[in-house]
Amino acid sequence: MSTSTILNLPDQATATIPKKNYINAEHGILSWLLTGDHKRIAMLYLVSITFFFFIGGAFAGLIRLELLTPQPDLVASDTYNKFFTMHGIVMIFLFLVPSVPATLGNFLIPIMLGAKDLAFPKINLLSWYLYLAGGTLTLAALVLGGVDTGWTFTTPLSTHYLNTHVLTAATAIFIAGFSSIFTGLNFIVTIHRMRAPGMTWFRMPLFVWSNYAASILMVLGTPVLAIAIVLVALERTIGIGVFDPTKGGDPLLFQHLFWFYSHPAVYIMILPGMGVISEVISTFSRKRVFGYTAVAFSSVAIALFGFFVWAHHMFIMGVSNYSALVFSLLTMLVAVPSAIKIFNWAFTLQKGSLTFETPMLYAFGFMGLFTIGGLTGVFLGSLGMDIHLTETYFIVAHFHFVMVGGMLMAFLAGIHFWWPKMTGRMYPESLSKLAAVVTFIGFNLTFLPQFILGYLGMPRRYHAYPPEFQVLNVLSTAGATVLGVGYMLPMIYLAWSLKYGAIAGNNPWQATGLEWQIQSPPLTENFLVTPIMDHEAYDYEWLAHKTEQEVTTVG
Amino acid sequence: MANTIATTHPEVVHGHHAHDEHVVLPQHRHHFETEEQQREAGSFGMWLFLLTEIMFFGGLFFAYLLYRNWYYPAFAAASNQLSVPLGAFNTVMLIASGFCMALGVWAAEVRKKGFLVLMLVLTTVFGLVFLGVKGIEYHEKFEKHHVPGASFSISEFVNPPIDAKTGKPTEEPLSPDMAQHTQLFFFLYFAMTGMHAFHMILGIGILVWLIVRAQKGEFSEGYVAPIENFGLYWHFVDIVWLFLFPLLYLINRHPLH
Amino acid sequence: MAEHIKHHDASNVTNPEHAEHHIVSPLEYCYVFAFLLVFTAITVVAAYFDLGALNPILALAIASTKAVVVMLFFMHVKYQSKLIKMTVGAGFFTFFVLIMMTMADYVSRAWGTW
Amino acid sequence: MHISPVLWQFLVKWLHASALFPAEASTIAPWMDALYFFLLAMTVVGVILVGALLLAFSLMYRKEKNPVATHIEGSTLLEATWTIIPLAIFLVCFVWGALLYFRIYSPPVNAMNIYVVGKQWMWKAEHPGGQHEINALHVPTGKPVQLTMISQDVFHSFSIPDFRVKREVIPGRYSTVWFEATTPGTYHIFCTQYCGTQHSGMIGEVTVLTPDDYDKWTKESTSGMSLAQNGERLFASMGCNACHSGTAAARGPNLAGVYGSKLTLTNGSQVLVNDAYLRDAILNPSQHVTAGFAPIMPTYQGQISEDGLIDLVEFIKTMPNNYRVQQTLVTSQSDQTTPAAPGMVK
Ligand code: HEA
Ligand code: HEA
Ligand code: CUA
Ligand SMILES: [Cu+2]
Repeated sequence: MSTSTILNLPDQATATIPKKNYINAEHGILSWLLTGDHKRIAMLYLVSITFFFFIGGAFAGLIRLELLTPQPDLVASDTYNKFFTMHGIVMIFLFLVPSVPATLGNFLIPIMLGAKDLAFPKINLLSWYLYLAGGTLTLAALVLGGVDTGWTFTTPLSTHYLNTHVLTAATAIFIAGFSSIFTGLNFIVTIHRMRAPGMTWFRMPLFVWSNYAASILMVLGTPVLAIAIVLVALERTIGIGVFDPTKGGDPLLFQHLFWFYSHPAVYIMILPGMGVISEVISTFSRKRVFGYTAVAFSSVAIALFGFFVWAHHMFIMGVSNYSALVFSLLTMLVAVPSAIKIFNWAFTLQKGSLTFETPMLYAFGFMGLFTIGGLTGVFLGSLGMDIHLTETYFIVAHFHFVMVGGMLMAFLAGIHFWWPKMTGRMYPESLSKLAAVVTFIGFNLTFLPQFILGYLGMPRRYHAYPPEFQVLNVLSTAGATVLGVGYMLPMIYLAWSLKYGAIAGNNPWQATGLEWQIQSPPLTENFLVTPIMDHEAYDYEWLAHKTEQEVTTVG
Repeated sequence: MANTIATTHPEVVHGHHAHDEHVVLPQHRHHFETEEQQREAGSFGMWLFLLTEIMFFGGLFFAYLLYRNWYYPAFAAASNQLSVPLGAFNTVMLIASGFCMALGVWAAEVRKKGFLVLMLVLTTVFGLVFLGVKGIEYHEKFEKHHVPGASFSISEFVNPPIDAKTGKPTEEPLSPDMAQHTQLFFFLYFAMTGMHAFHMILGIGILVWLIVRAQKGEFSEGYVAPIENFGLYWHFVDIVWLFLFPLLYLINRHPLH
Repeated sequence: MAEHIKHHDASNVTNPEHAEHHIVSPLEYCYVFAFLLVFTAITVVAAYFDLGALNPILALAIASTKAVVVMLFFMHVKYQSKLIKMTVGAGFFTFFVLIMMTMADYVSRAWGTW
Repeated sequence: MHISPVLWQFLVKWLHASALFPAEASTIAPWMDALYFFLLAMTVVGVILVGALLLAFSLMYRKEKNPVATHIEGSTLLEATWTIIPLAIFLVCFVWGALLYFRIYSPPVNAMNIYVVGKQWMWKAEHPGGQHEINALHVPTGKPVQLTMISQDVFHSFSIPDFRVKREVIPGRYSTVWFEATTPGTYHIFCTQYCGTQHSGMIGEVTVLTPDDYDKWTKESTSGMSLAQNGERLFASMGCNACHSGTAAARGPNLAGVYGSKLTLTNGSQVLVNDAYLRDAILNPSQHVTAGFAPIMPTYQGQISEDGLIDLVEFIKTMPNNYRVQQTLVTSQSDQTTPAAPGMVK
């Protein structure tokens, strides 16, 4: 074993993928489409969200291409509007919200708890079908001619002034919303009810904690989005007037309802990613996460406070100035738990024994970029500053830093980290390191200029812009190209590794989680014997002890 | 762990031994350790689902609260168009239906099959009566042009009918701009009661299915989870109505002169 | 039911979120039923008296009482584990956050620009 | 800015020249920029801190150097440190931001008022003197300007980045923003709220003139009728003067001098009469019945455009007495040019 890696693979000459595992337990396409196995559903999700990521990415590419020049030359303005709307809807509702929970969460949570499956396997499968229905409808909206509301569906624009396929897209989001409600519900019940003997709350991996927090948000927030969408649909079809100022309705009411969901939704997006980072950082520094309880509780605190700050998206939109004050103050409070997490992760490294495999590189990327993204969120939460920055590219940069620089990096970290567990094979290490670095560089090139553009005043959702902004836009487009390459690479080499990757063995990272103590890929029922948890999470001494015993018994 | 009935559950044939220590009823899903764990998971899941329902109706309740405060006279006048006797009758119907449902749960728990079926049937009947009355009320709104939309008419609020006995209008007349806002009330009325009725229709569908299964004796052998969980749902729908009734029918009612 | 309680699973008992299954007696249900009917009558009658600002308060108070009773008995919350009680609490808490914080905006809008 | 003007000027000018920074063309801009630099410093410090921790630990504790990890449970002291310090910094951001927000959204009393109507996809500015502009706005330096804005259709947002001001333009409701321009020149106006197909075409230019040039401009571009005069014409043609005649027997309240006063309504509440109130009272009269009057006024919802409403509001605002109203009743020749009411801007 080299000193710069903890990777510990079995002897490739003799190693084989276990004969019986969840992938080959049953055969035929139907055995996948009707499966109740959380691991198979996770794989179904993985394939579908990857598909939608590239759809969303293609729109991002088209957006950046149009913005290469100040003139509106590539497409007509309503087409451009459809681009960013579809980009936002697809990326948020069909990619980022389900990304970590529905793939990694689905796969890992039961195993991490020592359970055989999620509490409701059929509902889990139903979630996926709902997701697929939502996705199909979104594609239908796209094929039929697209929508141009923006992902925020602002009324009365969306209800009275646009004649694109708003209803189709709204229905799609409504359905996809129920998919995420059911995922959240399933997780909460599983975490409360299905823990193995000895698996107390404070022995759970932090990944489970953060998914738990995100699930609470899904269950309590999403229905409000659903009702807001129903009202938009009714307003559009029969003109009921709740959001129509000419009939005495208040258009801002929609925004209250929308952001009541959509602010917590940003934490739905980031929290599971934070869980991934906890696992990765701990494993590659061979140490328990610094301040385990603080990290666990900060997840819950984010979820709780996340419900109190939604109106920071409406600071200049006509909410009362008094309530803007309150929401601004609360926004500052919600930023603190994230800071706690970042510092705890940083101090996990202290006195560790660090190695820098690909997941760790992505995790480092996450920490740096999320810090920038989060702190620029504080700009926006600061009332006076928000006046100048709102609805400019500064916001675009802020949320891409947290969502792409933060969450997408975390997702990739997680995919690489658990790839050997999910497939039984390793990804190619040097190529993946290259991809991580390319992504990081491309990302910064794309989105750092946008902060400057934003302060200069370039409004978002602009199809054409004054010529003095061109240089920075060209930089951004160039970055997006690099970024695109950075995202294509994993696609290719991960697919390659399915057949040619090195055989990983049970525990290539020598990690402590229960998921690493079983074969890769796991059996359909995960555990032959219900495990009994008798140690803390991230107990590397326990692991060393266990390995020692195994060696003695086997040898 | 005294019990050692070996399992013959079809899904666990690939012989692992985790199950051997537990009773395994046919409805026991293999991934639960015990049947009790399964039951508790089920009811907890149901409760979480009801949470989402609270938030779903919450949006509507908020819209109601807001516009009622903004357009109080319109809401009062429009609310007076609803029939309190019908509303009260329906409230009683729903409470009765909920009562039968609760007894049904009890019947399942103490394994009285006949009584269970009877109670489920009664629950359904009361529910259907409720929906029937709702239908009558909707129909009346339709006749009076109180359904929001193109055919909505405010004439009754601007020029209320004259009471033959007193010679005075039965209602305070509203000015036309305020009268327009009655439409918001009626929209919220239809949205809220409609959403509620939709939940009831779903519920009655499930009830019919449960009756068929109860008739086969599926729930009188100790496996009561479906009945219990459906009961939770049904009572939740009742609770929504317990708020809708005063909010829509009563709260704006001023004593008629 | 009674039968499987004696096969209590050790691993599950350690779970503090677990509560014994309680069967509510039909008599109790009858009391609740009567209570609900009486309160329905009260709320209808009260609506016909002009109590000023008290009218809506009373109506909502009665509705809430009825809802709580339904939850406690028909829905067995009274006999459920702490977890279920907290779940119900969380639901209403979030509901109140939605209502209160949104209403705070509308109420304070009328106070003028500053 | 008071802190070392020279250094500040140098920094800002240099940044502006390298196209990394917008011009500072209003009095509020330096205040906004000060907060911006503070937040920027916070971010830079934060990122460097996190980056330095990662880098240092990576060098010190990489596996080659530190083959065996040492177990550390955590530290309450450290937890407290990185809870309290960021919290304190964020609270500073909150207070500072809130103060700035106060400033930008509370116009000084002596500000001159310009109306802005937004609609898909253009800006219409209406000066009290009757000058109309489309996608353009002329303002003088050294004088606070308040914009009273409303949208005819969807949400728009009126933004002048070089002034660092922006405010949503809302359908059905007036919103205001103010600024005091400092440097003559032309600057961008953007619509920053997504408002449909031509959102990115809803742009314009604000031209800042010296007071003298501004005077010249107002004289050259006047349409001959002030807003109040337009309003007066509307007042007569819509028949408002029939009830609001200002006589003792009038069926509607006397409107002279009503602007800025406190009214008692039939429902007992007291309201301040401002632009928003007047507009609302025309559209939804039954909610604004002055005590002592019957709710007989019909609604004008859908009958007057937002421009018309602005004219009416401006007319009522600048009506010192009922002389003109009675004149219109007598002559019904309201469309003749009339001497401007005193107190009107130009
Ligand atoms: C994953 C998604 C995500 C996340 C996690 C966040 C996190 C945060 N966001 Fe962001 N946000 C979005 C996604 C997200 N946001 C999106 C999509 C939009 C735009 C929606 C639209 O209009 O289309 C948006 C818009 C948005 C706005 C509205 C702007 C406007 O419309 O005018 C605001 C305003 O307050 C805001 C604030 C914040 C804050 C304070 C945080 C905080 O939670 C951040 C906390 C994190 C940190 C603070 C970093 C860690 C801190 C440290 C390491 C300490 C450093 C040390 C020192 C202090 C010295 N965001
Ligand atoms: C998870 C969320 C997510 C993700 C991952 C991304 C990823 C990216 N986004 Fe996006 N973005 C949003 C969420 C996200 N975005 C949201 C919510 C909005 C707001 C929408 C609105 O205003 O309503 C937005 C808006 C938005 C804008 C502003 C548009 C505007 O306001 O006018 C821009 C502009 O640069 C942009 C760029 C990018 C880029 C370059 C990426 C890159 O990271 C993407 C890199 C990936 C690729 C490049 C894909 C690689 C694939 C290929 C290369 C295949 C190509 C195939 C074909 C061309 C057929 N995004
Ligand atoms: Cu108007 Cu954008
Ligand atoms: Cu937010």
